[in-house]
Amino acid sequence: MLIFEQSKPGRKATAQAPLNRADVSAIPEQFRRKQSAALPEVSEMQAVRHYTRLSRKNFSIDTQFYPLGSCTMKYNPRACNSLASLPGLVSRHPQAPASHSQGFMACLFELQEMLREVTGMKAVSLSPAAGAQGEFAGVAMIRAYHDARGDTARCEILAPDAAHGTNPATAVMCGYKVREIPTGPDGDVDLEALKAVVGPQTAGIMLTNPSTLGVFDRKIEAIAKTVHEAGGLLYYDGANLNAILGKVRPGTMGFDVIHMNLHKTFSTPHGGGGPGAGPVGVSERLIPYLPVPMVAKDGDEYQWITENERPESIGRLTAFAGNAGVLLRAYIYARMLGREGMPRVAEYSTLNANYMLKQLQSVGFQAAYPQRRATHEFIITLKKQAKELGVNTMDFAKRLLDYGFHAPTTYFPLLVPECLLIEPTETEDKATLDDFIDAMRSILEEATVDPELVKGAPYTLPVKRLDDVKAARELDLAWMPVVE
Amino acid sequence: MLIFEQSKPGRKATAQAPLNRADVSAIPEQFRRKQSAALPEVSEMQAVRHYTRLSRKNFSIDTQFYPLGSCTMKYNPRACNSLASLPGLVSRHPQAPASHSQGFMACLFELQEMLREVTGMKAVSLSPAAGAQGEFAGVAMIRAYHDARGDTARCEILAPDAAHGTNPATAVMCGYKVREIPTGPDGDVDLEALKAVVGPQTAGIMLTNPSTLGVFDRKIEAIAKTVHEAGGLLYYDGANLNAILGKVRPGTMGFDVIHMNLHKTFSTPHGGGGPGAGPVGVSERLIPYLPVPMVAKDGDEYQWITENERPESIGRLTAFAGNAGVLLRAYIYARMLGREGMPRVAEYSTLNANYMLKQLQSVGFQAAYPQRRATHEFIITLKKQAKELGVNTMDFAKRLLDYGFHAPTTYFPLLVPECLLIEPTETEDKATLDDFIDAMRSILEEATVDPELVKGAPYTLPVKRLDDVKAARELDLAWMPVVE
Amino acid sequence: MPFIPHTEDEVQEMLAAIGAASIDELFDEIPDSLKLSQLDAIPTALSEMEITHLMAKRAQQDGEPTCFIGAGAYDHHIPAAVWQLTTRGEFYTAYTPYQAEASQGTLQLLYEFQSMMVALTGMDVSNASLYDGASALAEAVLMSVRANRKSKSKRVLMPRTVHPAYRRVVRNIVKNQQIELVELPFDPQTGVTDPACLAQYAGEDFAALVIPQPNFFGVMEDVDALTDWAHENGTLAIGVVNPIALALLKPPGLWGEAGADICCGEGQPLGAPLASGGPYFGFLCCKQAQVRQMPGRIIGRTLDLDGKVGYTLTLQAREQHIRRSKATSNICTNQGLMVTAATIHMALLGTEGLERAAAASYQNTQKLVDALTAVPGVEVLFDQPAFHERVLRLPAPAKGVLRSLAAHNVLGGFDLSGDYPELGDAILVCATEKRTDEEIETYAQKLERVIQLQGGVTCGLVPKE
Amino acid sequence: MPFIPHTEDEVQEMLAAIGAASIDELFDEIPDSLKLSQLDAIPTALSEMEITHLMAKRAQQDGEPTCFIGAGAYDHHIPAAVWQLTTRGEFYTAYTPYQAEASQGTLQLLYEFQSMMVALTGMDVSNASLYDGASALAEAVLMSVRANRKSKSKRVLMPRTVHPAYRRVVRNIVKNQQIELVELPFDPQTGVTDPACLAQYAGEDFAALVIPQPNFFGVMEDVDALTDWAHENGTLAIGVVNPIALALLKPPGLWGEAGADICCGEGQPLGAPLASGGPYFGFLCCKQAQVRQMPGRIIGRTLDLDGKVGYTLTLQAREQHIRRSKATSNICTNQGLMVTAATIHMALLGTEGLERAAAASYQNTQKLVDALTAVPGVEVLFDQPAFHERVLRLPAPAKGVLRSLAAHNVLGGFDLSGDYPELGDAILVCATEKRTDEEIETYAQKLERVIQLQGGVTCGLVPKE
Ligand SMILES: Cc1ncc(COP(=O)(O)O)c(C=O)c1O
Ligand SMILES: Cc1ncc(COP(=O)(O)O)c(C=O)c1O
Repeated sequence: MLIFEQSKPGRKATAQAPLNRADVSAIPEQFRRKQSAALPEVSEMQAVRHYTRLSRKNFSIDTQFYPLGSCTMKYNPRACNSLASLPGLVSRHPQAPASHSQGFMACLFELQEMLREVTGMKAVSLSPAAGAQGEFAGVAMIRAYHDARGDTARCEILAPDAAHGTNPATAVMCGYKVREIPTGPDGDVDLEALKAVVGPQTAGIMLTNPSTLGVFDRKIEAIAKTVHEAGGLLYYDGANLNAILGKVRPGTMGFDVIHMNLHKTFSTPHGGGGPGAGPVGVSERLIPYLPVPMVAKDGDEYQWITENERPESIGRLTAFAGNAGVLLRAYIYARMLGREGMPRVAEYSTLNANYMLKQLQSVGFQAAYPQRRATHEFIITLKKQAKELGVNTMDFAKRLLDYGFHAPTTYFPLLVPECLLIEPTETEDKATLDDFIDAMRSILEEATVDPELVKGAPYTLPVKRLDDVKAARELDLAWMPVVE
Repeated sequence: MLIFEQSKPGRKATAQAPLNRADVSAIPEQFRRKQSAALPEVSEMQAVRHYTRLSRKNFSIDTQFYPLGSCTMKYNPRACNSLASLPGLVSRHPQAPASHSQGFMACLFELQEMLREVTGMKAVSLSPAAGAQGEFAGVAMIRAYHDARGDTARCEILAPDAAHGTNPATAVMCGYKVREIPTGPDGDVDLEALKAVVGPQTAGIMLTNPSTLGVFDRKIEAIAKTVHEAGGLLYYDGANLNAILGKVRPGTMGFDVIHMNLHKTFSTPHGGGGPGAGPVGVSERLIPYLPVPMVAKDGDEYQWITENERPESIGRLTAFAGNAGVLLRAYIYARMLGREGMPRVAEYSTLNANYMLKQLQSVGFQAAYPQRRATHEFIITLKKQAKELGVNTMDFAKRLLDYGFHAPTTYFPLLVPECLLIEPTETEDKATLDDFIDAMRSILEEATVDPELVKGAPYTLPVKRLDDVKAARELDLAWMPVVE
Repeated sequence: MPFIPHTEDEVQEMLAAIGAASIDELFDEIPDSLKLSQLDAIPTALSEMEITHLMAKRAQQDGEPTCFIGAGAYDHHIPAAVWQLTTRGEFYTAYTPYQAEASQGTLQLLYEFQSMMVALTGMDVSNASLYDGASALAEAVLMSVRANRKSKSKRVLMPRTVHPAYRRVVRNIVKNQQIELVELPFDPQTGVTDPACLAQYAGEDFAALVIPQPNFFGVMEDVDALTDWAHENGTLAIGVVNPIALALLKPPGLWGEAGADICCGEGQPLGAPLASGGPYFGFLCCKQAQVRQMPGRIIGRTLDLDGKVGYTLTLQAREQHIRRSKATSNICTNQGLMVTAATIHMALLGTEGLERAAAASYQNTQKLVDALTAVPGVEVLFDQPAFHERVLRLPAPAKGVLRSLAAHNVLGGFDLSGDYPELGDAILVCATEKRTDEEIETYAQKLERVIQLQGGVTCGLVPKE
Repeated sequence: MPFIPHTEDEVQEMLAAIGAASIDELFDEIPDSLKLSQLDAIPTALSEMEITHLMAKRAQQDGEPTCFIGAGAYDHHIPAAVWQLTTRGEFYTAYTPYQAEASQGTLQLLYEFQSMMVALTGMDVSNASLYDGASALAEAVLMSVRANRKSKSKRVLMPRTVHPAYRRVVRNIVKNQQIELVELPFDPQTGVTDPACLAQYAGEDFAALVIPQPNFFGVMEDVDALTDWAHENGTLAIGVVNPIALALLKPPGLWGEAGADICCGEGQPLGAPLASGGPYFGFLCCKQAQVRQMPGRIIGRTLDLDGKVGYTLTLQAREQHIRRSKATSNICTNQGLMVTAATIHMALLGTEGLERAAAASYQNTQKLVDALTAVPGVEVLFDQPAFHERVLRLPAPAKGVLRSLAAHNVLGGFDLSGDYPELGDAILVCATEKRTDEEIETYAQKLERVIQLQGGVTCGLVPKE
């Protein structure tokens, strides 16, 4: 039932707003609304009960294993939430003067420094609001760099075919054309194909490493050399940073600019879709173009760096300082990890992924790249099952829900047919991985014995499989009051 | 699965405690434990996931209608929780000096005053930790009063047969014998029977009004007169105060002492069993005996009243000031109700109960006292169904769970056979009451057509009906590590 | 090891299963030359207790000054239930609802959110959020360029009464696609965009006209005339609105003859704390005709195999994960949790409550203006109908006055001298329903004192008009 | 109407169904003479926003002084997850689990709690909580009188080293049943109950001997000898213990030859904030032999109709709602939510974590004592093995010193002069793992200054020994 369907006009069961209604008749009628907005009118308890019940219809990390590849669904420490929500922090107005912001700014500054160190970049700006906005900032900086040098013929951004959709979409938003680079059979970028297309029109390349195929591109130094020699810059999509945190630095690999997804690697909550934070780090030559605001330290005092201090900056991308509350959560998490904790993130997420890969292979699943090490994630392909049993990846995914597991990422990257991209993260224990492997084994058995069972899944959730086609054809995007 | 079963020795996956272990070898061995306590060793995420999942196996006000008679399961406003949990309040040590406690003490003082006003008593002490401890305080004050007058022959406490179990249990804890007074056919106390037993041995009588039968005893003034004339005092069990809040005052009815259940009438959460708070209010003559501590106001300053200021007090019943955090929640709630809100509590809880009673009668249920108004709660008896269909009250209760409603109170009061005591509270809306009535109607139909269905309920909960007999016979009260 | 559950025994078992001798061996495909040895600049780990201590100190350090700044972020009362529910693990730690059947909680909530925004704005559809108000406006501009079939232009009319930071963000985001923003001046007397000044552009080709309501100065634009002008000139009308104000003001869907085509704004006033500027969320609504040009997630109601109602992500063919370089936007992660809070916030307030919060903010700002203009030399600029912000001109340098007030723990307003030097020592002040009479009184007293002192020092520099 | 959902239309429908003309009519069985018209002394309603403002002011008013008081309530670190989970509606707003099938969450949690307390205390069974430590001791005393079949006496031996407030509470609760508490003195040199002083009672009939560990002075009693003495004399041994200390100290179940018979204590250190003294919770554990004399709820593990494991309230025949006047106690509502917090707290800390918290508290108190005794004239009384509290004697009136320290926002300790005048100007100090070196240093510096000043004023009044 929708909250609207519990509404009764005339219900005034609230202590939430001011108790009395102030007179607004001085606002001329031409500006006023004639009919009240039809928001639901429910009691506080109705709202609490409704949204409490709704929440229970979700899978989440706090309730289920959620091995969604490329998404790093690790445990979100509760302290990050409560400490970022201290009254003194949530009450700070974004325009409060620096004199009343030193505590907050200290956290941002230290986070900038920690991210700088762990990525090996020369400077960091925290302001982008999510990964995709970090990408935008990065590509915009690449553009600003070339423009500043008068190097305006560079109109192309390269990206591997395995790239996440945000990469090409971002390049286009920055006014570039996108050219896809194929992946070799071993999962690494096809270096020869790359060499064939770089040139004076190349503004840069967008890469993840480890890639979205769950392997570490061993030829990364050669790729960097190739692109750099052609005058292009290297963009690092940091969505997979969890795999190498504290082990390898994008700066060392030769990248010029990187975004991080703090909502992945630094464990800020995904919140059913966001918010995130997508700080960017850059090599020396891109420093002038970093988005603002940033925080600088002068003696004991923290100061804002804005458009005024950085005239060449690509500017600000949100009205204030980005998703400050997410940054605080990431800061708290980073301090709890500390220098000893960071490499452990990479180590144990990699251990978990390699263990799962091996065990899934041993119960009958095909790895997409069986000859490779898994990084923090890996791909299995159900091509064989789809062909022989008529049970496809989506069927496996839906059936996993019945077993109490969130499905891995399905059908991404696009180049691997019938794929599941599986990322366990370091915060899951062996027993949970074993339970998941058991479930996969058991579904494989079901698919063999009774394929219809799997194809009809899920059965135990609030709804059965939903009709997406109907959703897109007969658009129903908002509840409308029934006119009587 | 128990949390213990997820434990692995050697797991140290915590950021919770100090990171290093201090040396304690200076404590002589004779005092030290040789083997560590076998607490579970789990990661923070395992604990969070385990207890999040466990919570989802509960019915609660936030998820279900919970019409448990005598328990006043009303909405617990969320502001009461967050405001009572402000850092400045949760960090106050109970022994902090009054100089650092004026804010806290102001709340307690004002709560004392509000409770005084709404009950019509002369003074209030907030310190008892729950209803039963309030009862203890009340009866102990009655004893102290008689003792102080040298009136030591009074060895009996009277209580109606409908009384809650805590009433006789309390009287015994205070060294009294208990004598039961029968209830008349109309649900009021049998006044003649009362008159027959009061006498010089009567220390007092413990009453609820409205009683646990869901009716208001119309002869309360005569009862008071009878007991007072015999030299006894009147104790008011305030568990049902919700029914008359702001409408009638126990003080006006002639009671000498009263406890309130703030976790009922003042909407502090029940927390799966507690905590509560059971403040007591008294008439003039019992003031010297009130339990300590209390708060007094002198000019602008708040001061503690302790054993020192009140040498005749029955003393303190907990180490500090009772369940302070519960008192704060009740204070916040009382301020949000205000003087206009308090009578509405009685009015709308009574409206809801009378409506439900009428509708349940109209779908075929028998009221225990059909000639009477319901108060905030009422009783139906399933005597007929038990006899004719073999489906008893417990079966109805369990089947209600399948319909998504918590069951009303069953088999209490003991004197009404096969009874359900139903208390909707004022915070439920009509649609919910109608849904519950529908469910009852539907179960009645099921009981007629297919009694086994109802007798086998529940079917949709984490477990089916549990074997209580086995639980009591083969005691299993703690998990024990499996010795290998 | 914080957050890592492995015991030493388990690690050995797992390595044995993998057939590796050590965890290090799992990294053997990475060239040694790339491997990192130290993280010297990162401090050692803190326990939860230690970081708690540190953060408590940091939080206290910034004080909790009384806030009379608005300028895009508003200090409204947030019911306690909002965040207690929003931070339930099931909302807080879920991902984007890709597996619809396992995400009906978030999906139904988002559908309710979309419905509420439609009710509030009078538009046909709403998306499920963008990053913030400023970036939402940038997306609205990009969308208008795609959507306006009548226009071949990449030019958009942007009044100077739009929040200056929004204008910057829009420019930073759209300029790489060669979209040009043409600035519209405001009337120095009224502080609003004079529809008459549009006359010079009649007949030219613009993709869209941006219309803020209320505008950055708190003042009401003649939205009906502006919308109609746009439509008469083949231009789309993009409203930028404050959702609390919408409880009282005419919804964009009803502006002029045909209503705005797109509207967007900052969702923060609906349940997000000030929190240093984020996370907030941008909302974006449009007419049915434009829905396929919308950026961001959209949730649709549909049926399951049994014909039961359910909710799912829909129109995904607009999005980057399907459409890649042809997507309507690159946005992926949005501001879901803030929308969760906003939805619960609106449900708790209801129509009535939101109206009362808006009316009280309106009234408090009137009180504030009355109290402050009673201070000698302080005057209101743009004495027009306004919502809950006002421009005041001070008889002393705004920067200095604000700094002195801050030293007294009063954040007195937003200094306009940077963005609008032509207004002199002007500040933008705001009082939501949370500001008490006592706080307003205190501000007025402190302002009087500060001006006396500052006026003494600087007298003559800022000639009183 | 706050919290009341009824619309006027619904009220009319409902009244019509009832057949009443007005809500007032529903109260027609109440004699008019009793009806109330006004509640003048109660203020009018506040909105949530207003009460939020008020409570924020009240909370700030009391400051947040640095706390070196223990004396029964301890400032330990509570992991953030504890209360975020405990306040989930399903735990927070459920009742006592009367309908077991609909309360498996709470019931399983309570079973886990009982198991943890058994692990910690070394006893056989635990109940599911009592009000607090003091009232738990009172219940333990009542229980011992019922349970001790060998004894006909209603006399209980109570050392003066038991928390003075506990002793008062026990007396207040048990005296109405004519139970007599016989006080045992402590050795003025060591601060512990000298087992030798029990000799005079040998052969007498006592129901129980109470044994605190550590005792109120923080010092360790010779629990083995005391327990054995009790058993040799047909007396039950009741331990009163600190649950954090139990991470390091010998559990009551292993005291002496046979272990204590009952043990109880204050559960606050396991996850309850100081919060002005409550809600906390009392725990009570015993040997299997005594289980039927236990007060309070007990949860048992059993099976359902399908043979699946489940949890339920058991041994209810001890309780007031079944047994009425013959119940083991009148307790009904207990402290369930605090037990929820404690269970999660213990699960989050684990064996290791609890040991580290205990060890750090021990160490910090040593540091504190070292720092404070470096102040001239300050000395430790009872230089015995102790846990995380210590008695110090000051060279100036304790009351005045503590008052001056409080003025500097340091709560310096608990003044012992009221309860133990024979100790002179003695205070009880405590430093949990939360107190930092800096805080300890600050205390020492302030103490030195305060004593200099106070010593000057009062010199001669308190001759330094
Ligand atoms: C590989 C990759 N790149 C980029 C992104 C985009 O990041 P965000 O969702 O934070 O915008 C994602 C997120 O899903 C991703 O997995
Ligand atoms: C009528 C009645 N009296 C007394 C009590 C005891 O109150 P408490 O549970 O707060 O101890 C109750 C609670 O269930 C009750 O319903």
